[in-house]
Amino acid sequence: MEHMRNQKSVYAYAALFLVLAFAVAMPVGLAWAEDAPAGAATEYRDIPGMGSRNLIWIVAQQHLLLAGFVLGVPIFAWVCEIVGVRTGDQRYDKLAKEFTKLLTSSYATTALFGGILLFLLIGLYPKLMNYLSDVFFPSFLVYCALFLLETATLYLYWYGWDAMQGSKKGLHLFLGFLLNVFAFFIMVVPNSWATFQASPVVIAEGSMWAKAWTATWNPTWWPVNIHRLIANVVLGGYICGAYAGLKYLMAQNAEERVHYDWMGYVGNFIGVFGLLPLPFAGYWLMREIYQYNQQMGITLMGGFLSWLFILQAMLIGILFVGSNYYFWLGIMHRIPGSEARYRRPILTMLVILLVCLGVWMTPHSLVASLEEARKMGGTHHPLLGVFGVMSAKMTVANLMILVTFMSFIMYWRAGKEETARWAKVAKAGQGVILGIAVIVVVVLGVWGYFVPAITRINYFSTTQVLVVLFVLLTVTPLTGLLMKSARTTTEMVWGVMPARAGYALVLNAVMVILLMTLMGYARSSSRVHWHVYGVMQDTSQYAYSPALGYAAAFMALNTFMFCMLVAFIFWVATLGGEKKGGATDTASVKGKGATSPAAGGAPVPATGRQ
Amino acid sequence: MTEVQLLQTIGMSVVGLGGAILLFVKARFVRVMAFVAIVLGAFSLVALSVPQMASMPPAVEKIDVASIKEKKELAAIGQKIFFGKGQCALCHTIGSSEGRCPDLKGVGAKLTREFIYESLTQPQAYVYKDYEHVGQAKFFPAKMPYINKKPIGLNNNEILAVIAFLQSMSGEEVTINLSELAAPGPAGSGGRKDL
Amino acid sequence: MRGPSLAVKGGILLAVVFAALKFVLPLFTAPLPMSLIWLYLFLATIGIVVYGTLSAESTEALLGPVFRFLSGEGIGGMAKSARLAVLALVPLLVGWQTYSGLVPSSQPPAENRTIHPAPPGEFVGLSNPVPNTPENVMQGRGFYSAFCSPCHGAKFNGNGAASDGFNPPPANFSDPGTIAMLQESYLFWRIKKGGVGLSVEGHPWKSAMPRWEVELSDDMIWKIIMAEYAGAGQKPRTWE
Amino acid sequence: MRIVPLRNRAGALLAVAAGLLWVAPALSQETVVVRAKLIPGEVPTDPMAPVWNTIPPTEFPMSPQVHWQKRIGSVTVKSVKVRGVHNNKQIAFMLEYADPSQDPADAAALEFMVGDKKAHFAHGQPMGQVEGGPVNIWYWRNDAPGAVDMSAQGFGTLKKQAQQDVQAKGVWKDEKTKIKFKERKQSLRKDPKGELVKDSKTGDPIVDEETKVVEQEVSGVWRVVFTRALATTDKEDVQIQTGTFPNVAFAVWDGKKQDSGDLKETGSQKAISSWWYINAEPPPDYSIYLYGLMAVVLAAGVEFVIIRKVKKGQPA
Repeated sequence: MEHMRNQKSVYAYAALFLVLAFAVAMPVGLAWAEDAPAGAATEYRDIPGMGSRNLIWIVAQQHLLLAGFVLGVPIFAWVCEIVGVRTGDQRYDKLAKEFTKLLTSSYATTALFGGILLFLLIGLYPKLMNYLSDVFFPSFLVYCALFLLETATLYLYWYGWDAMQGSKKGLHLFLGFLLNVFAFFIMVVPNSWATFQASPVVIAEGSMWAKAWTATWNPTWWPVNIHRLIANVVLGGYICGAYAGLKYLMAQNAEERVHYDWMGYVGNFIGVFGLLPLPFAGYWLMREIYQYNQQMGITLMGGFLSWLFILQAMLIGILFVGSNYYFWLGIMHRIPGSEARYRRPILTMLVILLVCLGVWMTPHSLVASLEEARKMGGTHHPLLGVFGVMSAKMTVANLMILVTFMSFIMYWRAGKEETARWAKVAKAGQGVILGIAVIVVVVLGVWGYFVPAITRINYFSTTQVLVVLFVLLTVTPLTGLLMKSARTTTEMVWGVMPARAGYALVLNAVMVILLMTLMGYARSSSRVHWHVYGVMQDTSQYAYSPALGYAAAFMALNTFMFCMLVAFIFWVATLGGEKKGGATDTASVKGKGATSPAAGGAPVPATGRQ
Repeated sequence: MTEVQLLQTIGMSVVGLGGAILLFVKARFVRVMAFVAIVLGAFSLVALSVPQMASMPPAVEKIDVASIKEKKELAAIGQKIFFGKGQCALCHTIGSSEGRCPDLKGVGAKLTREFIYESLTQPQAYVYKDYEHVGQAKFFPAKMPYINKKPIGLNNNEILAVIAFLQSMSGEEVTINLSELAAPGPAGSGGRKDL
Repeated sequence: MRGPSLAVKGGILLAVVFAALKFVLPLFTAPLPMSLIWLYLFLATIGIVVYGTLSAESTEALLGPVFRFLSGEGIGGMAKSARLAVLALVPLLVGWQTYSGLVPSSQPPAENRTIHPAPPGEFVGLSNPVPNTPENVMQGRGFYSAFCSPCHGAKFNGNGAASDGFNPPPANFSDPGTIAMLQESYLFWRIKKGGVGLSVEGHPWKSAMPRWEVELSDDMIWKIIMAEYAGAGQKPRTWE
Repeated sequence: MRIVPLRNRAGALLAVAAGLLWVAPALSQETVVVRAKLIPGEVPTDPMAPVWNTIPPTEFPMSPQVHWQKRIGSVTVKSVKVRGVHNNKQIAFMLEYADPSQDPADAAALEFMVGDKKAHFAHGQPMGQVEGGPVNIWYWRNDAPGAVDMSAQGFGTLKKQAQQDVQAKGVWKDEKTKIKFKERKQSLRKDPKGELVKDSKTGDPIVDEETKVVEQEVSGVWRVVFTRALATTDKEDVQIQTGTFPNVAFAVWDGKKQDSGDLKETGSQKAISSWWYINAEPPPDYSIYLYGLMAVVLAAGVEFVIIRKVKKGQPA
């Protein structure tokens, strides 16, 4: 059954995309026919009307978003599977399988977009592609090999799921591990091409492998690898959350509601989990860029892209607020009688979040009419100008991470009562750690104004990050230990969330996708008029970088297209499987679905029952 | 109507359409998509309300050897080549230990122009064995390329300009005479438009 | 019901935030631009909505009064005519908003000058070849007072005697947001090439900064840079 | 219903806030635009025409020219007040500034960008990284009748245009006026014993600076009127469209003869401003009211639908 359904769906969208690919290729073919100047090698080809760059923009963005999803999902699908094995809770195994189903169905589309992108690049930017092939040819081969391995592993992993239950589960887990290893390298290899464009190193004479190897090890390669790896988990988590949110909103019965409520919760949890360290990775990347080339750093942070980071702050801020909102809704609705107890702490956290967000979003140079600027004596406000610099931004970002983390801990603990004798001491200890962390972060933030930039960057900001990481890494296991012996006082009720929870999940996913499109534009525009920064100039008519408003319209379009695409893929994946598909993987749910028998608040390992 | 106004109109229409769907349509999926459209429309409108600025490529510069009248100008051209086409600054720094390769501060005073010329065109002919990288060793496998060959391929004039820049950066007298510069050939070897 | 409903509290909060930012803050410092006030009001609104819709009860407390007002349920007497007045006013306000959006503006288009645009590549990697000795700094101070202080001020605060008519105003070096954020090579570029050396995003057409390369030697410029950092009590940005 | 009075109180607060919002724009005085009012009939060429007194002036600060060589350290004129009117064909600007003496070499000028390309305010001198455009300069000098219509693109390229389109007239009146400007006093800081205070780190004496706005009474005011057609046939001229915001800059010379025999301000030694804006008031456009009306209808419709939904008990 499963097999049949999947084949059918593969045919369905293969056909659709063939049509689509043809439609895209047609005008390209026309353009090829149009300009082939005699003699000199063609440097660029254009697509009349739409513009070659715009087309590349759309296709590359779709490919990247799909790829991010496809590379992010196996990580937590595999983790879910392990959790399922460790705890013996079948729900996690089913969930992992449902994640993998989403993965399998988007895999082919990702590859398809990759193929279209490649053809378009070769066709539209022959000069650049020639150069890159010269440098990177061996890594193209490696990439192809990795792709074959990944595909084979994925098919084994997916189709072997049911066959490899029981004694062969170990083998299946190993397949999942391999899948992730290959996926990681599939991301790492193309990253070297893109990062080489942004931060090239000099290429000396040498063997083809030596050249590729030299170019691969460019200064921003690893920062981007790490940043993307985490971001992919975030993207995957939130998209799965949004999928669950949508399914929850469209659920026909209580069983579906219970299942998708829970799945939405797990998706949001995975997203937040990845979101917490993400700003650190971004900060590291930014620092490497600044160090590699001050000019590029200034273009990004102080130059023509500086406004982009205010938009980024807005999107991240909404994402933080949205994620917390979902946690809080969970506490209020899934744990009966919790309202009176949690209202006040939630209000405090909300106020801190919004104040931090206000500081983060206050730009260094303000949008002001000329008259306002004349009254202020320039575009810098004498008082609020202090919020505009990195020291303030780093501080509030760290505080927002801490607040979100506390939200998560609060959710984890909700409805439970610690029984361990040392619980009081542990809780006091956690409070002290958190209090000290907040004080350290704020003090360093304020002090950062009075020290040279390099001291701030190398010591203060790093210390802030380490302090926050320390909190994350001490409080989490401590709470885990506490919860192990905790008694559940109030069972969580699944499937009773209001509709706005589903919308919140969708909103979070949209924010993440928008963020990725925004930063894609940032990375591309920071190269300004270079194909390969400082080495190969873009001499086409599209050498300019468009203004933010125009770019934002494109980002919105890309995001919408991606949402529709994903919705379509997921819909195809469930075609004919409505009755047998994931929605009914709630065999363990008994009764009318009002109460869940399984895991309470704790997402990983489900304890606290009995 | 300017482009910004057009995009604003589109953004507002999308938000309006989304609002109308939320008001009149009951199908959940359509409602969620309308919600997404409203969010995206609002995002575009915000992005359109901040300062709009495109980044244009700089005006194309042409370098004409015949027009150089002072050694100072030659050094200025060398500076552009050093940080641009010559790609020297991808590895070398001037007065900072952050680079991946030898720092070139004061190199114009330490080395003769002939030695610098040889280092650029025959990079492996004489390698300083006693060169020690300051600070932590970094793993960026690269060796000095032939500057007069592909892919960088500076011509003789350009190499002389770089040497002039290195000398003037070290506070030295520029020993390149303007008469040494080859007259630009018919193919315009003196300067390239993508410099 | 305990106290005023959430909807009322929210309205009061917004009004207070607005009044504080618009009218109270200017008593102590420069007035805020409207863009920033809208931003903070927007954040406050998010806060009210998030807090107000956490649970079923709070949602009722937030939206209930609004819905009751809209539907006119249980509203009579004076309140009834007030409701009708508000309902009639809202479309008129929208109309007025549209009108004022379309009416030819008396405000010039907003300018968005990037204070620190990216320098051209050939200036990025330079470092100061002049040793930082007291004598050199002293010399630099001499050059500074001769060439720079008329605009940037004897106290390095951008408050020179000739500064009043210039827009943008001369940079204030004692502000930690200016030269302290930049490397010496950046200042070298700005002094050497002046206002006309700026790129598009620097909105160059107004900067009165002279192109000092026509008058001063590189050596003098590097000394002036050292004097500016020393005089303003700042340190250049470094990566070491 | 105990909450009713509370709601009213909040309503009152909101009303006050809204009321204040209306007042706020009226409080702003500093501006960056010369608004040329649309008037019926001929534009005045006489600086003393009564219509000028009905137009609110916009005041711009002036600085000594320091941007290029032959600088000047301080100037007589600290600010100019500018007014503008137009009648859809002709436009007139009046510069008004305090100058205690009437001298033959007293002069004033307006500068505009020409065409779509931006130009640097210093005679449209070329930029390093960007291509700029030319400028159009309207120049008036006391000892020469009328005005000179000039163009420039870079220093040393200033030239009189073949086609002269600008008229100007200046009148000096011995009337009293108040000018405001910033005055700075610098003094070495001293401790109570009267000894110099030195910086603990550098050992330099510490300088204190006091900046205050002083008001001074000056007798003698120049009023100079420039007139020109909004549009001309000359490609080197600025073309002024109503409703747009072209840039403008000002320059003023105090041509007083000093004891040494030199003029106080001449050539590049002058008082200047950087770019500001002019705006010729556009003729009224009635279609805007139609759009406003459409918005009202649309909003009322949406409101109606929402209320109906709420009444039915299914809030959107």
